Amino acid sequence: MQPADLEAALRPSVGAHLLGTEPFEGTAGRVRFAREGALDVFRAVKDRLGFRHLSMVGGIDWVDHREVFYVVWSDDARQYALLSTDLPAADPHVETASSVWPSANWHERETWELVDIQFDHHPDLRHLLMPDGYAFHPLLRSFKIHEPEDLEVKSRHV
Amino acid sequence: MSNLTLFSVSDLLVTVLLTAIASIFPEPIRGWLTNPDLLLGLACLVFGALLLAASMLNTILLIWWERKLLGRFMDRRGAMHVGFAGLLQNFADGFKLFKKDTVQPREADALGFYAGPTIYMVTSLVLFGILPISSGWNSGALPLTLLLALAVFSFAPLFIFVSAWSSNNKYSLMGGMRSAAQMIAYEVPLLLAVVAVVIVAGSFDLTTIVYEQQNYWFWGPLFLALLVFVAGMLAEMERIPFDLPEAEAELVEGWNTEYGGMLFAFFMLADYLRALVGSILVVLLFLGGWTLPTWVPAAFTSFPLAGIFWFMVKTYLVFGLFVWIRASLPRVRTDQLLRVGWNRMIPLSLLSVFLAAVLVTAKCLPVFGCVPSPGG
Amino acid sequence: MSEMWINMGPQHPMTHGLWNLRVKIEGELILDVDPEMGYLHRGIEKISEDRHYNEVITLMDRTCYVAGLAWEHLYILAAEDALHITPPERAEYLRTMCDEFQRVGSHIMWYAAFVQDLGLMSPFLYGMRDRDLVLDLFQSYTGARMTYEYMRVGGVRSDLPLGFTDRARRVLDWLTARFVEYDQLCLGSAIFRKRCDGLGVLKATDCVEHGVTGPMLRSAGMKRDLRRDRPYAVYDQLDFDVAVADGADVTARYLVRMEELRQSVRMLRQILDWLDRHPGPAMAEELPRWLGAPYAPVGKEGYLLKRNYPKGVGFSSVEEPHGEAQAYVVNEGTEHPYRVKFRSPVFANISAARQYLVGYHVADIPPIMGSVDVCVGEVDR
Amino acid sequence: MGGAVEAKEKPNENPILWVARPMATAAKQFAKSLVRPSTIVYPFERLEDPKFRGKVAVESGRPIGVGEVWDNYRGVHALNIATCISCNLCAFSCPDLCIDMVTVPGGDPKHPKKCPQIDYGKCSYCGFCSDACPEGCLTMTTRYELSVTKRADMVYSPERLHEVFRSKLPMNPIRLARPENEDAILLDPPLCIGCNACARDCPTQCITMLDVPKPDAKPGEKLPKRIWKEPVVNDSDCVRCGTCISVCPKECLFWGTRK
Repeated sequence: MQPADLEAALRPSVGAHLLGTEPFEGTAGRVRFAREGALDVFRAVKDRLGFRHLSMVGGIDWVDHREVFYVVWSDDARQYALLSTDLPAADPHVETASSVWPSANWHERETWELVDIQFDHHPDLRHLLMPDGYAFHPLLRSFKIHEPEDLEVKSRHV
Repeated sequence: MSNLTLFSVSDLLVTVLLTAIASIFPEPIRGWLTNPDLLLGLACLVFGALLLAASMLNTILLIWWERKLLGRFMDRRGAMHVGFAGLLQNFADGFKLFKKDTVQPREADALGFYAGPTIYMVTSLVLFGILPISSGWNSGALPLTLLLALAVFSFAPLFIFVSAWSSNNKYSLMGGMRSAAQMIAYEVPLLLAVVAVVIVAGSFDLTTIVYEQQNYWFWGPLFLALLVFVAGMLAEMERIPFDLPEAEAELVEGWNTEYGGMLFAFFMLADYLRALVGSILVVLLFLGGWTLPTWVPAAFTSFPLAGIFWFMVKTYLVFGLFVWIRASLPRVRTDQLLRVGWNRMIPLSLLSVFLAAVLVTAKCLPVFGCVPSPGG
Repeated sequence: MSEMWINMGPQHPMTHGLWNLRVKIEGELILDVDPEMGYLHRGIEKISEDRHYNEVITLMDRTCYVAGLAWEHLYILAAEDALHITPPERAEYLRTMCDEFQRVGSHIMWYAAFVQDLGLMSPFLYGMRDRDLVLDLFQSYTGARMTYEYMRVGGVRSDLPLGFTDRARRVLDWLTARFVEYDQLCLGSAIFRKRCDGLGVLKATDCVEHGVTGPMLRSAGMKRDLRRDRPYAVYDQLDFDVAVADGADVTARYLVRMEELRQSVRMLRQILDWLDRHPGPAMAEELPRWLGAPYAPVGKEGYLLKRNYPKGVGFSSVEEPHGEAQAYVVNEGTEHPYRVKFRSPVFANISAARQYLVGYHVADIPPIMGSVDVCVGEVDR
Repeated sequence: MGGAVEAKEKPNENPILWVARPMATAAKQFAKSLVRPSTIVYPFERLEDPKFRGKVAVESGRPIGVGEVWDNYRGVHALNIATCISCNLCAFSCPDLCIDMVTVPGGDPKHPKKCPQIDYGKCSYCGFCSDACPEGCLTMTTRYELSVTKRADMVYSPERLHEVFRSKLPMNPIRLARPENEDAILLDPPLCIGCNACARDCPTQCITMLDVPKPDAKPGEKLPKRIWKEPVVNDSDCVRCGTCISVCPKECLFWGTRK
């Protein structure tokens, strides 16, 4: 499957929300879409293109905006495909994929708590790796790791 | 030999000692000290102390035996550093447990929490006083020792359940529930298997049962009963594959999750005491007790304490079988265990009772190459 | 007993690591489960953003402590993709060998932990004993038993020592004989079969829905194995079969893993033969020059920025012993990766816990979770 | 490439005999380990002892141990203070920041000799430091016993590391090969102020300050008053430690390809 195939299959059902496809090494291609059409894209990718298996959801903080990427796999084509959408940093909302692929549930929980991306209509948006009530989003670029020297524990033995 | 029993030994000991002490004192005191009632009471105490020491030593030796055997089954060595071949390792472990704090959970019921392990331990120790280890071990005056032993043996689930419930822990409670269910389920086939033995031996007295086996051991004619009895014993002793009440992987430690220190040591010791009693019962009921087959040369049976020696050898071998089972089988699930208990074990044990009755009424016992003793 | 929640973990013999399985039970029946993760979260993805490309490798060994080399391979593939580097063929073979030895080690470790959950102590020790031989092999060529730090961007750290392939073959012979014993102890035991048959069933469609991969998916009859479907390294040059079973239960997972062990041994023999016949460099000769001194101070700007190094995004996916792992590495032209994202197969497998646990008994949790092969290090990262 | 194989149990592994087969297997193992269990009684028996290895291999039939390449093990470091050039590369390469460069006697007062001090409380034994060491003076040995009673004892000073070196333990021979065409230190001449800091601190003394023709001064630009000198790097001696780059006050040195 080539990026052009992805485009041809998605364009009719997604329309203007499909921002384009580009080649991506090792996969069928990367589909860029606008977040308004997220659900249409997910449904089309799953049902029309046969990418039934959602492997990974991840977020990237590009400081001025944020990106969510989805990795999906098709057993028929034996190929991966990447879907990605850009979100404004001020309002990082996107529709959840867990209604289409149930496996997105935990991946989106993780992405929400680490990269601060809100998934609308997510069934269970709780903290996963961080303790409940943790106020920070560690994978944002603004989150700095302490230098180890600052964290040095003074032992009573020394 | 046969008139020298453990009780007569302790009686003799007390009499000699007290007489020696009394000889120092003037008459009225000497009279009080040599009072036969006092002598008898003290003799009972010494008898109990000797029994306690013997049972404890044997239990600890049994744990060592299991550790070494299990070690070899698992391609390792077992305890080997404390004492010769690790013989003292268990004393070291016991001492460590003794030193530890006993932590009582906040909402636990103190009475049940402490009484549970204590009574469990005590009932297990009482068992040891009942069982004849050799012809001269105890007075053997009771006609229903077998029934008494099994009755005391079946006290345990109640007190396990008491201690489990009072420790206020969900895992303990589940373990206690399982323990009670399992022990009750296996009590019945166990008793029925014993009934088969009683039918053949014609007595509830363990000493008599052993003497009945002087010419032929019961494991041959009563093989089915032996199988049921061993399976039931495994369940009663809560050993793999029937150790669900303390199934580590799912219930942490089952009913003794909340116990530590000496209370845990009580449970542990009592478990092994019961394992020892279980092995002893197998030997007594099916493997001829302290007797050896008649074709064994007399040199093997005539040395001093030969009865006790052969009895212990058999007991440890039977326990070795339990260890072998533990080393090679996974544990079963609760419902499977209960289903096997009620649906398989009870019919099998009934069948064994029936077979025993047939054997006795049809006088088939000589088929197994043995001649019934005149008393049977 | 009425309904109640019990916490299985984070300190519980079933968990094999730090995580908590909250179970809602009625009597012994499971009504609902809710896995709680995060007890072992070390922020590996965040720490990686402050490390050189090669230094991230030290973190990969700590990601999954029973499959360190597989994770190294995963990361290296993505990093080389992002940095536009091609390793020499011998390095690819060495990495594949690492992967397969790691699979053998991991599956044996799985076997040991799994049977121990069932109360079988001796096979646990047999498993640990036999895995030790694999660790000995790792030690002889990587220098460590668990934290290997063997692969580097552009190749591997060192070539094999003398006599390695012969010893490896002896170990494989020994292990092949042991696999028979494993089967006798488990499949040959009626109690084991009673405990495991028809337990924790997860059908292939549910597996795909919930992202479950690896031996769990193949035990449901689905022939998906990235080594065959999307070959990486040199898997397309090896002759092997994909192990599948159709029970979708715990026994089927056991069968699949045992068959994978045999297939791994088969592959390893081919790889060892190839390595014997084809000496060569184990490190790329045309390495970008900055990798020669990757640790020295570089001044205010990044090394790569100063050299106008091309940016790139790397994506890799490998069939790890637990399932399909993926890495996504963004290279923004500095000597640190801009973003590293890992997909752990166990993460997805645990997230579907409700699907294969509800309706069974409390006593079934250890064998079912054992058959999932949980490695918390890679779930929490 | 093969197809798929159905994983099925072999007929002889069916539980027809109920529990007899696993018990037989366990008994077989029992008989085997009566001769010699696979356990290695660690403090008394050691895998690195080749005589013992042979004994175990014969008795238990296992292809045990790592054979003659035990030396590859990455254990405690050994430091040869005499050949250490204080280049700092080990400290730079350490992902755990467990290496500090501390002063050791032997240097001249102006440029004290600094050698690595390793905190084994943090060390992860990754071997990056010994890979980076250009002189081969910091290597890893097979020593793996480090238990101490105080946390301070986990810190190995250069002298202690040198003791390890002198104990003649087998040294890890594995070293990551350095690429032939490494980057070299280049100079951005207009920025250089000729301060001599790089040449002073260069651990291998491969930088010499040479007189160069005075560059064309732009009108109004203030020039240093001393004689104009510029660093010249001898690439064959350079170990690429980057010390010169880090001490350069004007950031006029950088990595690049020598034309």
